[in-house]
Amino acid sequence: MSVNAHSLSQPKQNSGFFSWLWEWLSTVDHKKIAILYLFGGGLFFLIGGIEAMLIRIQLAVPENTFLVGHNYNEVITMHGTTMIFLAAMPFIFALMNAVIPLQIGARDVAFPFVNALGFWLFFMGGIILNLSWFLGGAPAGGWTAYAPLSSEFLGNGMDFYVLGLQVAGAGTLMGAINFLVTIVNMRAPGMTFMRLPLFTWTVFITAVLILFAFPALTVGLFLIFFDRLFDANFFNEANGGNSIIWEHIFWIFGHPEVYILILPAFGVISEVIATFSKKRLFGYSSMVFATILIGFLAFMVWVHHMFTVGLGPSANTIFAIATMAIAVPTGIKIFNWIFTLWGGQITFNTANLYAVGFIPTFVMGGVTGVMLAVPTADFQYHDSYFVVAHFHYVIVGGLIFGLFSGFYYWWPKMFGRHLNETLGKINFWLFFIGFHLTFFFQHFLGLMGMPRRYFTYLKGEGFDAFNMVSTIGAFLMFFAVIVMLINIAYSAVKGEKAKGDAWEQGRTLEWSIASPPPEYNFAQTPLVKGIDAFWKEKMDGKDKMTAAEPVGDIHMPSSSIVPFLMSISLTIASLGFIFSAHDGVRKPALFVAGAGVVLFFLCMLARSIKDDPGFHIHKEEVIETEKGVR
Amino acid sequence: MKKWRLSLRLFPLFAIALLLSGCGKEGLSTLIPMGTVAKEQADLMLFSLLIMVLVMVVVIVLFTYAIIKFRKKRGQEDFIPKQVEGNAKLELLWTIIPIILLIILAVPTISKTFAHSDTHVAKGDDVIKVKVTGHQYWWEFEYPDQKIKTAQDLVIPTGKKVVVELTSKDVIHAFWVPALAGKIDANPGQTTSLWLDADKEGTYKGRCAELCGSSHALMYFNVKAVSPDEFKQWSKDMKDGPSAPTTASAKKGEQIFKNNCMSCHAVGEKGGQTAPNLSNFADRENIAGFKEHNKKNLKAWIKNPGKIKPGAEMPSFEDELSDDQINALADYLFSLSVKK
Amino acid sequence: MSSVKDNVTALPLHPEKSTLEGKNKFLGFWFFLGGETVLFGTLFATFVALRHQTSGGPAAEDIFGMPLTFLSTIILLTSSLTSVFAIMAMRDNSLGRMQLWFWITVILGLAFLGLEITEFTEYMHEDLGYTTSAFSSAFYTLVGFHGCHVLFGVVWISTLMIQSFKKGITTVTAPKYYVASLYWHFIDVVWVFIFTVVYLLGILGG
Amino acid sequence: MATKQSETTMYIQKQQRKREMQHYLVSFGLMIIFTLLAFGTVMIDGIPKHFTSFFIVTLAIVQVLFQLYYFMHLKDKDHGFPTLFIFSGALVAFITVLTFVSIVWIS
Ligand code: HEA
Ligand code: HEA
Ligand code: HEC
Ligand code: CUA
Ligand SMILES: [Cu+2]
Repeated sequence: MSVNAHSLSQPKQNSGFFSWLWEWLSTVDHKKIAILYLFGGGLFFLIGGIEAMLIRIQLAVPENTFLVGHNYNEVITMHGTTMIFLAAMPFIFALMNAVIPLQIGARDVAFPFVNALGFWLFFMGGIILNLSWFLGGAPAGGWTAYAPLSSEFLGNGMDFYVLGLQVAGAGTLMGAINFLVTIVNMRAPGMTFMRLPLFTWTVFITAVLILFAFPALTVGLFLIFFDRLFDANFFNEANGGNSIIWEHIFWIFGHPEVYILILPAFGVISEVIATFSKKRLFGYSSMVFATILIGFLAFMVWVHHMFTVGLGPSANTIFAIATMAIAVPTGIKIFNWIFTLWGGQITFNTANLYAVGFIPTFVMGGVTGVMLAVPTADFQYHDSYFVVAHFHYVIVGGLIFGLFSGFYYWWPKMFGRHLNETLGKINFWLFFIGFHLTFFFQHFLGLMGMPRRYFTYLKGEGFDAFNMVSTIGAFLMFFAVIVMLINIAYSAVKGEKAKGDAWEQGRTLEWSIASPPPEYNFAQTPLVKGIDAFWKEKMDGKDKMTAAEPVGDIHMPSSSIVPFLMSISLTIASLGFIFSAHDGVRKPALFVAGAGVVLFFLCMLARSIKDDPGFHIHKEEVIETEKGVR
Repeated sequence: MKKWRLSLRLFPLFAIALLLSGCGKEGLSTLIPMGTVAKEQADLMLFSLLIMVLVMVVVIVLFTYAIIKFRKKRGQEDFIPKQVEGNAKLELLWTIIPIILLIILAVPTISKTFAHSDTHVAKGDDVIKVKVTGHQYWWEFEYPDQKIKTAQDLVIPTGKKVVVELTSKDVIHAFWVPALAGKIDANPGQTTSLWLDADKEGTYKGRCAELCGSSHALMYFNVKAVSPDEFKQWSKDMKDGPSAPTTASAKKGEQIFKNNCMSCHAVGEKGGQTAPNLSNFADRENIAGFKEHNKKNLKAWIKNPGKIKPGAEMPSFEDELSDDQINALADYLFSLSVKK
Repeated sequence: MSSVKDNVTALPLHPEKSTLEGKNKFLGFWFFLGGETVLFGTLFATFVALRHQTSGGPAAEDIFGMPLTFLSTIILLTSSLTSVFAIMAMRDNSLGRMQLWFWITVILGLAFLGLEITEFTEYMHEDLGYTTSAFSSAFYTLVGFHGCHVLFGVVWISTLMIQSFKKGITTVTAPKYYVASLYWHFIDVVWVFIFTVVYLLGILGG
Repeated sequence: MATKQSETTMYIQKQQRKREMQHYLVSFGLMIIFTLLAFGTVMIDGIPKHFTSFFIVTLAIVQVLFQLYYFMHLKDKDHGFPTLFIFSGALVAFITVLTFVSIVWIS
């Protein structure tokens, strides 16, 4: 794929499958990690999507017996958990890894080793979670895992939930710290904060939210873990525990989580719309301000998920007002996008179709969010299909549209080949229409009294027609995703080769280098002179960035298998803990768990003792590589 | 408050739109409210919907105009649009207008939220208090003032304020009667409350709205609103208990019941408290909260409750009792009426 | 960036932040501490919510003793100072002095752990087991989390010190020493709240 | 020339270190005093509980600020981001604690 710069400085490994595998298992290159995240997340997205299809098949007709009771609960739990933690989050990390270092003019991320570790932890966390299907049943407490159902009443599946998320969450946290430091410390000369591309800004704030939200989840999961495995009493009312504690902890994490998801999508939309309108982003500074404000407010509103818990009208209204306030900065963004389009020269390719489709769809989900923020009205909406409709509008119609837009937009940069536009447009329209068919009518189902997480509804409750429509819509989405898979395969074989400035109107730094970028990204660190640095240079009649340094040797980190080994050891530890819940094998299982933990720390020690000197790509090699580019 | 009442006049428009798409079934839908709380909630829902439709219209009009007017036209490929940085006035405009809209929404939000949470009412004739306990997967209703215990069917008088106090014996459940009022959670070890009333006599569907296990979806109950007089009569009858069985089969059933079922179920005062009280079983609307109320379903239930409600706490009696015995049990249970 | 050997003689004023790698480590570690703040905040919150839920078991005022807590506190505070001295020595490029102060820090840390373990075993004998009540679970979890941090710090600093014999103080190792000392201070920060909120307020019965 | 410059810097550095040392010792002394005060107030009977609680929590916060600003050098330049992030974390933690003392127990 990328030009291989190893040849001189690193001993060449035997070619063949194993060296290929080794390369991917041990890579610390952010561009390769991006691809790993993309395919890892993609795998789980397909699994989560299949689970969604199972849900829709069960609900297509009343009193269906396709998936009943506990099995249905397993499927919705795994659908929600998989989609949020194992599909959406890694997709976001895929784009972060692929784009952020390039957008800020950096050769790498701050901690390449940690970056790889983050990926492998996420991936193994996902594996742990999904192993539950084969080892005694999946978690069935909903993705919110309310105690005491999750802590006392459900079986082994919940242990997979707890440990899978714990491992994946640790990976996410590391990734966030890595990108925070990268953005603060590794910007090219002249790339001030107020010149950062908006995607980088949104990722920065997302990483901040991760940093402060995930530790709460970590604690919450530990509490459930201790309740389940060591008979602690956090949620055990008989010994003085309190199940509402879990709800608070979960949502103190959970609400910021939904903005963690949507902010990068906002960033993608900002980039794509500006690029394909051939205009700079309207109101850049207010966009930045709005992003920060959303990030701040994200921590002040979580109780809107708990209006019906009975916290009393004072708490409810305070949090209601705070929730409504988020509509204001979000609105600023919406209108700024519309006015970026305004007066532009808009190209409608697939990337931009998704971006443009995002706007009305997300607003639709956003305004139902504001409706939900009215506490006494939420007493009616809560845990009904109205909520399901709301969050799929913001998540699928917002986040997934944004991510797909980003994939179509940056695919050429990541892989050096374009995706096919015709297939892309079929994909978009199928997905767009299917999406609205699936979820629009769910608003009415909710208002008509259909609660969520119901594995069935009765004949004569009047829910039949809308549910059927919804299922049909889901099938359209299913076909849309198949088309997308075909497109990816097609592109890999026959896709049009991409130029460095793949869309010919790229504005930011990533378009100033080859597609895919060489291992070292920038032969010379660019000098940034303003917002939309590359566009600026092009307007000045140049086709390359002004360099901030002469060509020289480039220092690179060496690859390492240790991150992979570390996540394997945590997987072993997790499985040990999970099986320690079975009476017969408690002792040996705990022993395995301990061994896993020890192994993990040994890996850490090894890493600490052996400094990574890295290696250099020599000047001549760089010049040679760059020649082939244009 | 007056202001938003005024704008309610515009609602026929939206009401029509909603009607076209179907409001759902009477007695089940939040859009056909039958009690004070549900009505005010529906008003508030529609009022907020109005604001949201306004926002949507503005966004969609601007958006559609922009993407049609400014799409790339043939022959202008080299055109480079003006690189506008922003516009302070416009940006201020779309900061302030949403704030105003939200303030308009916040006012009724606050007042109604407080009003609907106000369950601290003086004891009196006009207030009925019910203690509700959620169990996996059934509802227990206790009237502390009337000293009655029942299950699955909540009987209330029309026109009176009913204060519901909730708790749970196991996991978190939520009590929801869409046509009468919004929901509130039943938390183990803690008490929450809500109030509701019903304008009209009739049966309203209630359901559990918090994931509580395998049969969360089947944790239905009924709210039967009757006239105040009827309610008084009913509560007196309930205290007297069901009339004794008369037929031979039912008497036989009573015996079987005593031997097999009393450890969990109570009839009248006597019996276990871990399962629904069956004193007025024959007067119920449904079996197990949602199945049609007939002997066939009852027998199926006794034979294998888990088949009807996955994960139900009641054991299967398929192998314990013969068909004859189950027939007798059914006769007995169908004789359990407090109606005179 | 530059090769390791150049720095043997002259060490920059802030060796922990003189290279990009060092700066990254420094900043990344502070961010990590920001996250840890939330982690402990959540644990504290849980403890505070459950502090009266003794469920028939012993309550805080029944078992906590002042002298032990006071001793632990002084030990940990002092260790914070010694790790500051270690960093000063590091900046003076004085390997021996740095090692000395860090080893003292480690020993104080071990002493603290020893006290904590005796304390816990004592409570166990007074029927405050981990599963006794919501209060006991929350107490052991919060204080135990902190204890694990101390343990980790002790191991971490020890391995660094063992390595330091071979590697000395360079722009590569300095950030590691510095970051480890930050971690140690943070442990102390958390302890200040633990002794105040858990022990003193517990004894007060507030 | 080069030596002269490094000599002056050396001198400045030395002075700085001396000052720093003073800071450390003073902060440490204060921290010990705060600790003593906290334990003392709890030991003395007859002080209203509310006051004691408020007082010792305040002492803890002040002591931690010393720890952060002097021992962990937040007062030095180049500590903008660390300061911002630590206090953001503290804010989230504070809101969490506030919630858990106020609205976790329903009636
Ligand atoms: C990407 C994810 C995402 C996003 C961005 C949002 C955004 C918002 N959400 Fe949503 N939400 C979820 C994901 C998300 N949500 C999920 C997953 C759940 C369910 C979890 C579960 O229970 O499983 C949920 C549930 C949920 C609830 C709880 C419902 C319940 O369970 O009873 C509430 C209540 O207040 C709410 C509110 C909001 C609000 C006010 C916004 C706002 O941020 C929206 C702001 C945007 C706009 C308002 C549109 C643009 C603005 C304008 C055009 C300006 C003018 C507008 C006005 C004046 C109104 N959400
Ligand atoms: C990122 C988040 C995300 C995404 C993308 C989705 C996507 C979808 N969701 Fe999801 N959903 C949630 C997050 C998400 N959901 C959450 C958090 C819940 C709450 C869970 C809970 O209650 O705890 C939920 C709950 C939920 C429910 C409610 C269940 C209930 O309450 O009973 C429903 C019902 O319709 C539903 C449907 C769908 C559908 C049809 C899609 C579609 O958009 C999916 C489209 C994708 C596909 C159709 C994939 C196609 C797959 C292939 C093409 C495979 C090909 C295979 C090979 C080649 C191997 N979801
Ligand atoms: C172990 C306890 C237990 C025993 C023994 C038991 N039941 Fe039940 N029964 C329950 C529980 C719990 C429910 C509620 C189940 C649900 O709805 O989830 C129930 C529900 C019922 C219902 C439906 C109640 C309603 O209001 O609709 C009937 C009827 C019933 N049981 C009859 C019987 C008969 C007859 C027997 C004896 C042959 C019996 N039960 C024995 C626990 C028990
Ligand atoms: Cu009870 Cu759901
Ligand atoms: Cu939310």
